[in-house]
Amino acid sequence: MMLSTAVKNQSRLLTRVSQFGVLAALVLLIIFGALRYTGFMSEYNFSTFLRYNSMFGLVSLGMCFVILTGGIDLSVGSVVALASVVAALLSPYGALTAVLGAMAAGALIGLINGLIITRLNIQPFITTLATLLGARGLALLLANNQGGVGVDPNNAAFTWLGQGNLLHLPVPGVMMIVAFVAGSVLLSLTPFGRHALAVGGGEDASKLMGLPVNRIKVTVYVLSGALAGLAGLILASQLGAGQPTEGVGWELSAIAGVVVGGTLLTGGTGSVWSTLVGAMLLGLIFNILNFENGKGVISLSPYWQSVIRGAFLLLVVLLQTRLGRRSDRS
Amino acid sequence: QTLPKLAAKSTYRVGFAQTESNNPWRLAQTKSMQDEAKRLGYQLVYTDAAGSTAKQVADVRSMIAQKVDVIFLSPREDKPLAPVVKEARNAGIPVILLDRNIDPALAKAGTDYVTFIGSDFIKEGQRVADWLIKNNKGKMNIIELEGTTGSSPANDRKKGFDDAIKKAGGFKILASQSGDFARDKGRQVAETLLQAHPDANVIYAHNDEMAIGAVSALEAAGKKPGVDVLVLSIDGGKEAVKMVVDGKMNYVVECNPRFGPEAFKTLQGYAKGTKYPAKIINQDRDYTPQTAAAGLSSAY
Amino acid sequence: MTFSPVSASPPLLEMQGLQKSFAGVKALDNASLTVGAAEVHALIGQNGAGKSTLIKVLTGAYQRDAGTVTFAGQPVAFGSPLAAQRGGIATIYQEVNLVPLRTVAENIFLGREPRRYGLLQRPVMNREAERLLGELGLTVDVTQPLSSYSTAIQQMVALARAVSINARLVIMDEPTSSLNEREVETLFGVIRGLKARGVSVIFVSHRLDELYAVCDRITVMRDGRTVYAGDLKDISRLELVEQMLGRQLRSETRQTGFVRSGAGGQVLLQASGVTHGARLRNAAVEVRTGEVVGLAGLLGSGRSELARVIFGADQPDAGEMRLAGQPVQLRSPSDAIAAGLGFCSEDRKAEGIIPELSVRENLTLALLPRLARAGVVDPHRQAQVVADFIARLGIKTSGPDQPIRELSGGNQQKVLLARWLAMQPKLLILDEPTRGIDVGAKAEIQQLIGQLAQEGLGVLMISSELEELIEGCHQVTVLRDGQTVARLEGEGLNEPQILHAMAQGSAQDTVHP
Amino acid sequence: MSGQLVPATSVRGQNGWQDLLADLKQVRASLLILAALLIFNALLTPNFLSVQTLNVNLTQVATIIIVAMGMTLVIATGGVDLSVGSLMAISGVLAPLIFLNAGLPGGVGVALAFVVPVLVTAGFGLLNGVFITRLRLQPIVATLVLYIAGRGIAQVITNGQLQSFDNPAFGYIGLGRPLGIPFQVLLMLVIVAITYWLVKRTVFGRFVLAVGGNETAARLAGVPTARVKLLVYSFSGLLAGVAGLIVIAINRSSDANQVGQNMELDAIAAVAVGGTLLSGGRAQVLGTVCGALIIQLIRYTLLAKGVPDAAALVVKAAIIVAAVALQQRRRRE
Ligand SMILES: Nc1ncnc2c1ncn2[C@@H]1O[C@H](COP(=O)(O)OP(=O)(O)OP(=O)(O)O)[C@@H](O)[C@H]1O
Ligand SMILES: Nc1ncnc2c1ncn2[C@@H]1O[C@H](COP(=O)(O)OP(=O)(O)OP(=O)(O)O)[C@@H](O)[C@H]1O
Ligand SMILES: [Mg+2]
Ligand SMILES: [Mg+2]
Repeated sequence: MMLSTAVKNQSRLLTRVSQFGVLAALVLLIIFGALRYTGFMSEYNFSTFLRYNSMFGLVSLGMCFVILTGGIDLSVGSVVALASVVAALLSPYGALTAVLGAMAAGALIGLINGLIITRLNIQPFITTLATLLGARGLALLLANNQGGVGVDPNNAAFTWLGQGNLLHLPVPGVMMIVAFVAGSVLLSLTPFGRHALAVGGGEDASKLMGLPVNRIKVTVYVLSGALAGLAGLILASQLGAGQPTEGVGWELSAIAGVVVGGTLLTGGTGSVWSTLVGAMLLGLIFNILNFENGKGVISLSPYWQSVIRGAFLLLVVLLQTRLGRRSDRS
Repeated sequence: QTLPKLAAKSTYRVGFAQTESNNPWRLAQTKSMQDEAKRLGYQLVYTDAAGSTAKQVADVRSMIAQKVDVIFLSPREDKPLAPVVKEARNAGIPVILLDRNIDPALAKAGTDYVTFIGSDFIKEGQRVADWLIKNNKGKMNIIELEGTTGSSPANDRKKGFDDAIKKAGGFKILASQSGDFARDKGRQVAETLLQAHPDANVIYAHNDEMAIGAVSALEAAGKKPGVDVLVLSIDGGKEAVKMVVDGKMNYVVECNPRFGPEAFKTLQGYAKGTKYPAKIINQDRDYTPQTAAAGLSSAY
Repeated sequence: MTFSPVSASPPLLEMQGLQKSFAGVKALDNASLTVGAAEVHALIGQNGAGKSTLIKVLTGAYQRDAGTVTFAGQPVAFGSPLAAQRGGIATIYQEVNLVPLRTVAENIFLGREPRRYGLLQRPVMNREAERLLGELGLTVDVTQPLSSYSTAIQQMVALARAVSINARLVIMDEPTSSLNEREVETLFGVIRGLKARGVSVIFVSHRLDELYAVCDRITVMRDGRTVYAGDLKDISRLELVEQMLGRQLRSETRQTGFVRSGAGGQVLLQASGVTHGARLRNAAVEVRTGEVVGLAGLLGSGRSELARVIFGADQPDAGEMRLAGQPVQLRSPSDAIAAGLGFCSEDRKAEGIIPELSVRENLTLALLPRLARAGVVDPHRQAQVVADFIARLGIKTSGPDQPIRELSGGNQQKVLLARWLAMQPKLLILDEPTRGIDVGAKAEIQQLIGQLAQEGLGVLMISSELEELIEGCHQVTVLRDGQTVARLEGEGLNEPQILHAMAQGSAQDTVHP
Repeated sequence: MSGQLVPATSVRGQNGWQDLLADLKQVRASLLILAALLIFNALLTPNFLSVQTLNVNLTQVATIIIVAMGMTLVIATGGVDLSVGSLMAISGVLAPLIFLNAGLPGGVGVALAFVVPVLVTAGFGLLNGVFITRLRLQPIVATLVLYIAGRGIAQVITNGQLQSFDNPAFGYIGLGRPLGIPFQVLLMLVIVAITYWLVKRTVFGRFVLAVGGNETAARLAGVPTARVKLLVYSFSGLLAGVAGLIVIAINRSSDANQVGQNMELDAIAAVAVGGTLLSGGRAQVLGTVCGALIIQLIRYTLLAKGVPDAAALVVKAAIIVAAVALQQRRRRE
């Protein structure tokens, strides 16, 4: 009845392979870019890439936790916008205030999500669909219907958060990496992470086994909101303005990133690191398409770009599930 | 720091960072740029930010990384693009702004970028208001169809119109709601507002698309567009100008998207060392029932 | 009604006058339960009597409508299973309630993981899990997901979890329904050990033998009420069953109700050399019309897998199958159904019922295409079939419109049986058809199977109860490690022979040509 | 065994009207909200009680309801279809290409313009189904692919250009008024009736619910689960195609960038507000109709009352949550 050791090792290996499949795809794409495009491997492009994609990384991380518990958070894009406005409005009162304010605004929407889901028993998809609208409305209200809310230009610390460098790395990139390290510790080394996975794997069972299911769920939505808030802060700092209309469709990018990372939307399994890889992979495809266009060999209209992005998503997800399934079987 | 020089060459690799391509106006602008580049034999490196300022920043940066010769930028917003404009200058790439400007407090023409070519959105709103004031038939009740909430043309066209109207006095804006610059949404909003405010006799739309939607809405409600209710719009595309000719619309201010020739002429001039003012304002026409027929063939 | 008081020492648990209704259905109606210290207490009753509900009310999974609960001398009202667990009550719920995607070790320690500085101590946890399972006679890789193991192993994991919680009361709601006899013995050992440590146990089971083997006292429930409580040694099986059913019986109902008739007619199903992954290697089985063939084997011996392959639910890697002499390839269950097969799977919850749908829709699900003309269902015929089977099988339901999830486990099983009987199949495959079904219903179902066979139906029945196999089958095929190792019939069909084949009989010397 | 029959009177599901009433009872929470909105508007919104208001609202909601019918079935199987908006754009782009094609005689062109785009989107729906059943992608991911790529395809076909036209024969689907009733409203009613009938009366309808309720069990009971899903997603694609035709007919123009924008959110919200759980196994067709009407009326009310867009979003969010919460409270009772 026990699996033989050889079989066991083989299955472990295959699980690894499936996890590293996306990583391999990422590395291959980078090599492809490096060989094909001049300026692709420049430090400038690297830091540009990180500055922009760190926001997607952070949102995907939050989304990953939510999806692990079997939920979904469609509100993140609007939360990014809301938090960026809050950060801009608070920027005259110091960088720290702005950071805390942005994250608190995100966490607050997350809390509302969590409470509606657990107390009113409304499904996450619908709840966060509603807050997607609501948070956008709030962002526009706070921004007084203007397209951008100017940041205090004299607050250098605030500007540094989005535009500065730390140890030659863009600060947003550093924030993202720190967040992912913390997220990884949280998921695999703390009981909370295990409990979140358990809730995703079987909510009723978790309840009967005595886990505080509601508290866990509320926590992951708060976490997702706070991380989206952090992304909003980066956005405001980087663009020098709060952006109430930004973030449209980010939730779908985040979901795609998580899925490409091999996490099941049904919850119960998943990995923080492959989410990072998944999110970066999707970002890279944009970068590569820009460079390809610049090369001028084949000039793609933006319309073709979305067709290609759709096809690419399909391809990666397929590869991912194929590899994953093969490892399951043995 | 000063503007980088541009060597005079027979061909250039030119970046064009478009904001979005979800409306006919933008499409016409892009096409004009592409056509002109092709005519001159230049290579156009084209990006589309799909309505996201953050993506547009990343797009411009990728152009910088690719070391294009010049960047044409249609900034989605006035503040966020300022840092990348400076980054381009520092990387030795001159930037020419199209159709929307950058906050002068953050970046200056002549030092940070070459110049701005475009129209004045506030002025456009004002021109519509001026026509209405001039053609005032007494007791004008206005429905305003706004553009996408938060976008700068929507805000400016509203500001220009509303301020002028308020100053003139005797006009009433019954309702002002967003129709998202889109025909279908504009139609639906107009249908609803006309139903709630049957006494409306003017519809001012921030662009042609919504105005055309409003004409459909008026017809569906059994009213005669252009007669029972005046329809005013901005942009001046062929379809709208045709409606002025047909009497379904009454006044359209042009906001010409054909930037190509002017933009590339400026590029070549800059390479030759010509000095440009901070703003090159397009000479936009307008179409009244009297002038529309004549202008129809040249409308974009 | 008053019941004989417990021994001198104060009771550990006392539940009085409990009420609980679901959407107007009274699940508990003045139920009571008293459990003494260091006592193994049996809780029995027919399907739907309210046993599981009583337990869930106690542990806070449901909130009671009325009644008092005293535990260890204190009045309590646990707000959640966690509170009950903290209060000293460990529970194995009826449907295995673990998290399949998490590892075995995590399932055992979920909610009380060993930690240091707030961080998980995974090695400690895994070691502890291995030790706990070892004590139950089980060596498995505890770092694998629970879902990679059989129901029986999952049941043992649940047991390990319950035992390892330092509880004063351990509740086991039908823990034995998916265990074989050896494992049941292990379980009894555990229960006795708990008792020796002064822990009380509430034990729910439909198997009377088991009750008499380990329990001290007994509480009988009927229709949400407690109808009897007392020492087990004071009550005979006959009286017990009478209490459960609420009526006088002439003699003790026989454990099985099979009517065995003469051997069957032509060969109906012939499967040979069936191979599927590592679980089935060269399995063979043959069923004739009018014959009940039993499929015996230890847990994980491949019985369910063989059934699934025959039914087309899984595709075999190799093997031949003939129906009425014709070679067939069944690519899907619908193929199998079209060929006249029916299959009642062992996992009712995951593979049987459609919880949200009504009894009516569940019962006629497979039959629907036949009840329809041009794709449109004939409601009259449908209603007729449903009414007919509710009456025939004595399904306890408030009406055909009741969602099946509201039925008790046993009644759900009856609906599923009816789903297949309504199809009038040629061959019916039943995987543990009487698991978790009360004595009365069990005998009825067994009788029904016997009768159907007499009318010409071929039946392939998987069961872990030897008695059921011996009394009810014309022939028993024994599987071991995915291989057919014996085919027993007539004189050869007896307990020692089956056990011998299950445990060690070699393929070479016992398989019949 | 004595096959005793229960007297026929206790057997439900005989009388269609009783059935309908029972269904309406199930969605009475949505009906109540709808009634409240109507009363509120009747009292406080000027000119609300008029035929034209009814026309405006029904024509505006028709496309949402049509798409939401497909969405109801998709959600009943436990899935979701994010691609509907993009599919609307595809059908909207194809139709004018066909009837504006000079090579086709007028009548044929218009006839084909009704049929071909709808078949194409049904085909794309089928493709969604294939992704889900054959490639075993989760519905959100599978339909996300066409959500992204579908609009791109529509834009590529026209190179993003808007197509304007004036074709009364084709325009009938959006502008025709037989007996004074807008044609698209009649079409919507027919589609609602068909969907309702599918769910209530046909084997297919039961199979849809069975697949959503417990797919493994359904498969073991002989339900052709893959085929059921393929059909459901094709149906959803087909209806999205129809909705796309209506939108372009009303506007006398087709804009690949705009047709069907955010339709998936409106349709899903309508289904949820109508009381269908997103986890599958249920389908409240009439509830979805109510849900769509509620959302439409909210939009109308907020616009008519001049509530600014930003505030309107917040109000809309709150009402969706409240409606779904009410709906679920009812169910639990
Ligand atoms: N969640 C629920 N909703 C509605 N009715 C329920 C629910 N749970 C139980 N019931 C009803 O309560 C009654 C008692 O069910 P319970 O599960 O306690 O029976 P049981 O004695 O454990 O039966 P079995 O031996 O079949 O497991 C049954 O009639 C059942 O239909
Ligand atoms: N070698 C194995 N490794 C992991 N899991 C196994 C192995 N063998 C069997 N199993 C698990 O045990 C389950 C039961 O096996 P199977 O159905 O073939 O035997 P069975 O005799 O019917 O056992 P049961 O009494 O549990 O139904 C399988 O579905 C599978 O999940
Ligand atoms: Mg029970
Ligand atoms: Mg089995």
